[in-house]
Amino acid sequence: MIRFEHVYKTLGKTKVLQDFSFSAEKSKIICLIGPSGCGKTTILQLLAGLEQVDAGRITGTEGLSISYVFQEPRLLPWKTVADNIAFVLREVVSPDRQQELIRKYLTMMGLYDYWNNYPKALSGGMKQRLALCRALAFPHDLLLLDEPFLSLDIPLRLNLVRQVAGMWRNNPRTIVFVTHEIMDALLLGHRILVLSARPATVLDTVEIQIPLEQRDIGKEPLSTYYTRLLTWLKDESVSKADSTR
Amino acid sequence: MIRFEHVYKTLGKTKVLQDFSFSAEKSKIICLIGPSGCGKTTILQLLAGLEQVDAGRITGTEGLSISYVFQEPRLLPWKTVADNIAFVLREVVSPDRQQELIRKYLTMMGLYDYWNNYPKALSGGMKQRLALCRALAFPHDLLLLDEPFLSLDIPLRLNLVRQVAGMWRNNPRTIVFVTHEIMDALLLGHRILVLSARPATVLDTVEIQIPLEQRDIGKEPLSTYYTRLLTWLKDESVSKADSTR
Amino acid sequence: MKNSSWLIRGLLPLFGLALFLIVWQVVAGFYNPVLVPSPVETGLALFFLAVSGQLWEQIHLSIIRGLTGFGLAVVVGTPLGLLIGLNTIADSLFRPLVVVLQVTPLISWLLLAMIWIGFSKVPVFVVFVTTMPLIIINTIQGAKSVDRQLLQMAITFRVSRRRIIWEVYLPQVIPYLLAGLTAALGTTWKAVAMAELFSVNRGIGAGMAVARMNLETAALFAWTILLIGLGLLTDRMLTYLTQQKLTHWK
Amino acid sequence: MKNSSWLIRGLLPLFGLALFLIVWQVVAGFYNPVLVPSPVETGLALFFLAVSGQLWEQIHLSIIRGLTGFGLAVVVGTPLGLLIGLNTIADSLFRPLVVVLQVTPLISWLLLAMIWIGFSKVPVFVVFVTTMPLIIINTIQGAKSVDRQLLQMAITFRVSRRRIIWEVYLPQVIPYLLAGLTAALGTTWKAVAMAELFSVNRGIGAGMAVARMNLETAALFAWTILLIGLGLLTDRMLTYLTQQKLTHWK
Amino acid sequence: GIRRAGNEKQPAPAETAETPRKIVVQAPLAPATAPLFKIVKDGLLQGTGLELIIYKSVEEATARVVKGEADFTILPVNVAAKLYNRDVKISLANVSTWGILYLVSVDGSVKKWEDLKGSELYVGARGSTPDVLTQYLLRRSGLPEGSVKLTYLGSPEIAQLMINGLIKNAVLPEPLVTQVLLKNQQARVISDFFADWQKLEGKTTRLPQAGMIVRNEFARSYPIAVTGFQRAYTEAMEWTVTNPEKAALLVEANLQIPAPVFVKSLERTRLQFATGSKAKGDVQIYLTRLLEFSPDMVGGKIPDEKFFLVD
Ligand SMILES: Nc1ncnc2c1ncn2[C@@H]1O[C@H](COP(=O)(O)OP(=O)(O)OP(=O)(O)O)[C@@H](O)[C@H]1O
Ligand SMILES: Nc1ncnc2c1ncn2[C@@H]1O[C@H](COP(=O)(O)OP(=O)(O)OP(=O)(O)O)[C@@H](O)[C@H]1O
Ligand SMILES: [Mg+2]
Ligand SMILES: [Mg+2]
Repeated sequence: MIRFEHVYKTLGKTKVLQDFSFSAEKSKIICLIGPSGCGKTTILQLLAGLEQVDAGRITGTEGLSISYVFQEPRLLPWKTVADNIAFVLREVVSPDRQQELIRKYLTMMGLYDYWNNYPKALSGGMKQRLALCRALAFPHDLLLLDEPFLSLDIPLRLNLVRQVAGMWRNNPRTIVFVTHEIMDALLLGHRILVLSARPATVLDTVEIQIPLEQRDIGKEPLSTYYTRLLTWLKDESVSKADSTR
Repeated sequence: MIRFEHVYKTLGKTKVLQDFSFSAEKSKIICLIGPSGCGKTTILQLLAGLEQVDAGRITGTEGLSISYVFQEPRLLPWKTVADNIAFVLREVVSPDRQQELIRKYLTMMGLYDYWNNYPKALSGGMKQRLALCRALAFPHDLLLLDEPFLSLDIPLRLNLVRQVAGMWRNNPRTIVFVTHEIMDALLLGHRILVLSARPATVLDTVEIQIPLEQRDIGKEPLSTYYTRLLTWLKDESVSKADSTR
Repeated sequence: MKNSSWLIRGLLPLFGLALFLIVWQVVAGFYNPVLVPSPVETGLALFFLAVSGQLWEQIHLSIIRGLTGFGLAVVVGTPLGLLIGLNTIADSLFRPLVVVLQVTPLISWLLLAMIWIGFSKVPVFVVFVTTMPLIIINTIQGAKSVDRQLLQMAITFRVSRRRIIWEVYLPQVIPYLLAGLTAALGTTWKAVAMAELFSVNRGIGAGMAVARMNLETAALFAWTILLIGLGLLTDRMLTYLTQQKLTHWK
Repeated sequence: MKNSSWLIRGLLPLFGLALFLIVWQVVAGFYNPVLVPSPVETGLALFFLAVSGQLWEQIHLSIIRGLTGFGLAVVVGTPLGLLIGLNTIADSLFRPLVVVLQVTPLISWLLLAMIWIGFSKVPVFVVFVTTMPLIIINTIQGAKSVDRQLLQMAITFRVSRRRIIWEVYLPQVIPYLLAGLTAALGTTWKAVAMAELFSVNRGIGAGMAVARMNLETAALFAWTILLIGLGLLTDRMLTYLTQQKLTHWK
Repeated sequence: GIRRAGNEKQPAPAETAETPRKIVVQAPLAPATAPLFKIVKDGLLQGTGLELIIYKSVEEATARVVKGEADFTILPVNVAAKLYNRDVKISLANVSTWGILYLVSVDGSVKKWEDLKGSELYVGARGSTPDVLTQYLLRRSGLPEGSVKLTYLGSPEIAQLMINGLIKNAVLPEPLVTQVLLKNQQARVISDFFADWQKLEGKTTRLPQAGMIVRNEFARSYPIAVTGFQRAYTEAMEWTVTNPEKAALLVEANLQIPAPVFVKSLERTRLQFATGSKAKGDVQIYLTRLLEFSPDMVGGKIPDEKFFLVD
């Protein structure tokens, strides 16, 4: 169980989190949805230990091996596609297993042919996929995903969503997943948190009990959740449009 | 009228475009949809003159003032939010008008409060919005948009799509718009090109005659286009899944 | 946190200094003062230089000369480095020049400098000639490391070449330029002293020449310590200035 | 395209050289050869040095000394620079040391070097001491300019500190290190000559000292030209090597 | 054999025999070094080796002296006094060079010191013997400080400028004087420092400029070797003075000073051997004058009797 307890966080002069609390059950997928700039990335950075809370506390992340898809690809430009993955595996996995993992995930993401290319030769979506490869290949207890399916075409995205769901079923672990796509959230999330604009508060918590493999977007009961989420987001949109005009 | 005539383009050792042709009517919005890595960004770079064709030719871009939202925000980290916009306006617009434009677009994108911030203090979606501000504020004949609504929440995205449509109605100019969101394409495109995987070919050209202001996604006839596009993309997904396994 | 970092920044160098002085005193014990004067003797020599009034007059001159040469090198070297870094033709033409400047030893310069510019300006010339390559080389490397994506952006939006250089190239070259300036400023004082030693009557270098002639090693050390102090001072100032003005956006 | 760039890279420097030689010849016409020898006289002096067999012996020695000092400076300076760049405590402790190395003039070093390490190694020591600060300062600046996002990534994935330094810091420090190496390698030959001039009897610098004593300015110029040649050669080699090995991913 | 500076010196093994296995001598690139080549070539020190180190700068030489790494060293007399006054255990073994400094001018109107009034005079390193002697002679010629503008520069550079007519008046040592006279027809010797000195200090006094010092411990351990070396040096010096052409060949081979220049310059270089005690009177007068002028030049005081090696 990962908990944020009354967390305060200021970045520069911006008060990003004010008395912010939520909890994520162990080995479940939790989705964060909220307006741009509300503090989603900041929450992931806090979870990863890359930022420290100003007040309050975060529990349940101690000693976890963390894998992270950052909002930017963050690839090492001086390493080839395969070496970018090997870079994080070197110390945790045997050389044979490294090759196996790299092959497996590059194939899954359709990047196998680019094994020896440098990142500069990849398109935007391909860089994003490589960052996802790296995070999935790294053995982890907690997976942080910050809009991992950016710049991908719909079929590829759905395919990858399915792959991640499959991986979770084989080996359930905690995943915190930031997205702007309601569809992705509905397909992957056990619990969906709808966040307000900054300072972020939890507007709604949607628990979806349907097993991942049985979810189908077109059909009930998932479509009711869809409507529920959309209402929130529409409301948000109103308040937002007000504040920006 | 902008035309690609039998264009060939190789980047590094990758043959990206092979005998590729299409045309974009003057003062219309053309959308490019296609799988990740198929060459969409390359097409925009060719249009902007940042890359040269290997063979074939591109006509109709001579002397045009071009505005471009790149796939990455490409902000100057040493300039504040306002100065990043002023940077491109300095030589084309009077100082007063600069201030006016900056105020207008920052307000539109909800960034007015960040006037004096440096880009490092912006979230991913905010950087994306700033890049969009810059491109819209710059007076142009041809607007190139490479996934301009990345990392934005749905209501904000829809709001911005509406704003762009409004701007086009006030002052129609040619826009080439790359996206993975069928919805955005349907709401903004006069002509939608569906591209195949690399080497890119045009699989389908969808002409939508409905005026921008009358488009409504839920209803006929737009929903028929939706189905048509989805079929293509689903097909693609099959062929893609084959090639990547 | 802030407290302990203050302690570290303040006390550690002092501790290092104390250690150094002790080691020096011990080592000096083994040698005749003509070879290695002790810190005390050096301190005394420094004191005598100061009371005799020599100190201020000479230092004053050396500082002016050093800063003039350094300033010239910055003013000429930065644009030249940018030019070489940006333009292949300029690279072919000027690159050998940079190497020539860097490799030609003082003796060879002295001859030419005497003809061209007269003796009194030799120190300025020598500083110019020794520090400029450091600035140029760093600027070249900076210009070559500029982000192509940002350049493409500026070109697309038809920003003028002049403004691209000022507003896109320069900010990215600055960290390199800083390294160059730091290196050059350090070298400046050494070069001034060297040139004065060879060619003129006054200045720190001339003081060193006299001390050397008279086997007054303590005085020689005193002058050296003055140079080091000067170097540390300007280094600190440069660091301070740049942290305040140039890299605030990081 | 490729053709014309070859022309530029090949012909322009030649053209520049020709122009330079003409100007030199004209200028030399105004002066006594003792002051400014003409290119022809210098060439002759070079020729005599070559046939007398002196040339190879001296150059050989100077090269070995130069490269030894330079090599030592690289081996010691790069890790030290990284350390200072990464660690505040190391910064407080070693930064003054760097300034001391940079500012202390040759004369003061000579004294100490002669006592500590014996005369024959003075040139190596002087090269070491003059080039190391250039490498350190550039490495520091490089380490400070490292992309924090990539660092965060490596830390999150628990990559070991050693590998972060090798695989995240170093590749980003390399452009800075290159600038440092280029500057240092240029300075190397000058420093060797300087030190030899003061302290030992063989090597290019010693040849220059003799030429100076005997007022053989043509020979002095010949030695200078050899130094410049050496500098250009090593500069080219460094450029070539780095373009091949170090920055292929750009 | 001749050892080049820059080779490491092994500490001399403690020897109990009457004669050392070898003698280490330091010498500069100067005329007084010539006889040493003769000693080496002819093996004038029967049974004892001579290791000759050519030094490039006075620091280098004094460093070796202080560290006890050289038995004999040719040095300017005032530097020897400075070392002695700084408690370095050495004595003055002999004086060999008596005046190698000259006032040279290309200005036809300059005939004597007094004519320099109001003009610029170039002198080698500030604070060195040439500088102080020049100032002394100027003063004694009725030219107070400031009436002649002194400019300091390396002696070789001064020579080069003079040859090219870029400067008019200079104080130069041999063999640079010869070089200037050979290459610039207008250049003339205006004044010989040695002669001026005699005029001022008395006909019998001489101007002792450079000599050889010996390590006290060496002199105490091997008195016979010291005497032998002094004798050999005397002979070799006489040979050098009487056979300048032959000596020049040795010098050209070892110091790379062109032979014709050396031959010519020897005419104006007074090489003459005098043991330390024989030179005592001249040295004391010389050092006294320097002391009056600038105490730092001699280390603050006139050295006592023990400075002069007893024969
Ligand atoms: N500099 C380069 N060198 C070599 N190959 C490159 C280079 N840039 C792009 N490519 C290749 O060109 C192809 C097309 O790239 P492009 O960026 O145009 O794709 P895209 O359609 O924009 O993809 P995405 O939607 O992922 O951004 C890709 O397969 C990529 O690997
Ligand atoms: N380094 C910083 N200094 C100051 N303010 C910052 C900094 N980083 C982020 N912020 C501010 O913190 C707020 C939250 O940023 P965060 O990146 O967490 O947003 P987000 O929810 O991830 O947004 P997006 O969906 O656009 O990525 C933003 O308003 C941003 O302006
Ligand atoms: Mg974010
Ligand atoms: Mg793209």
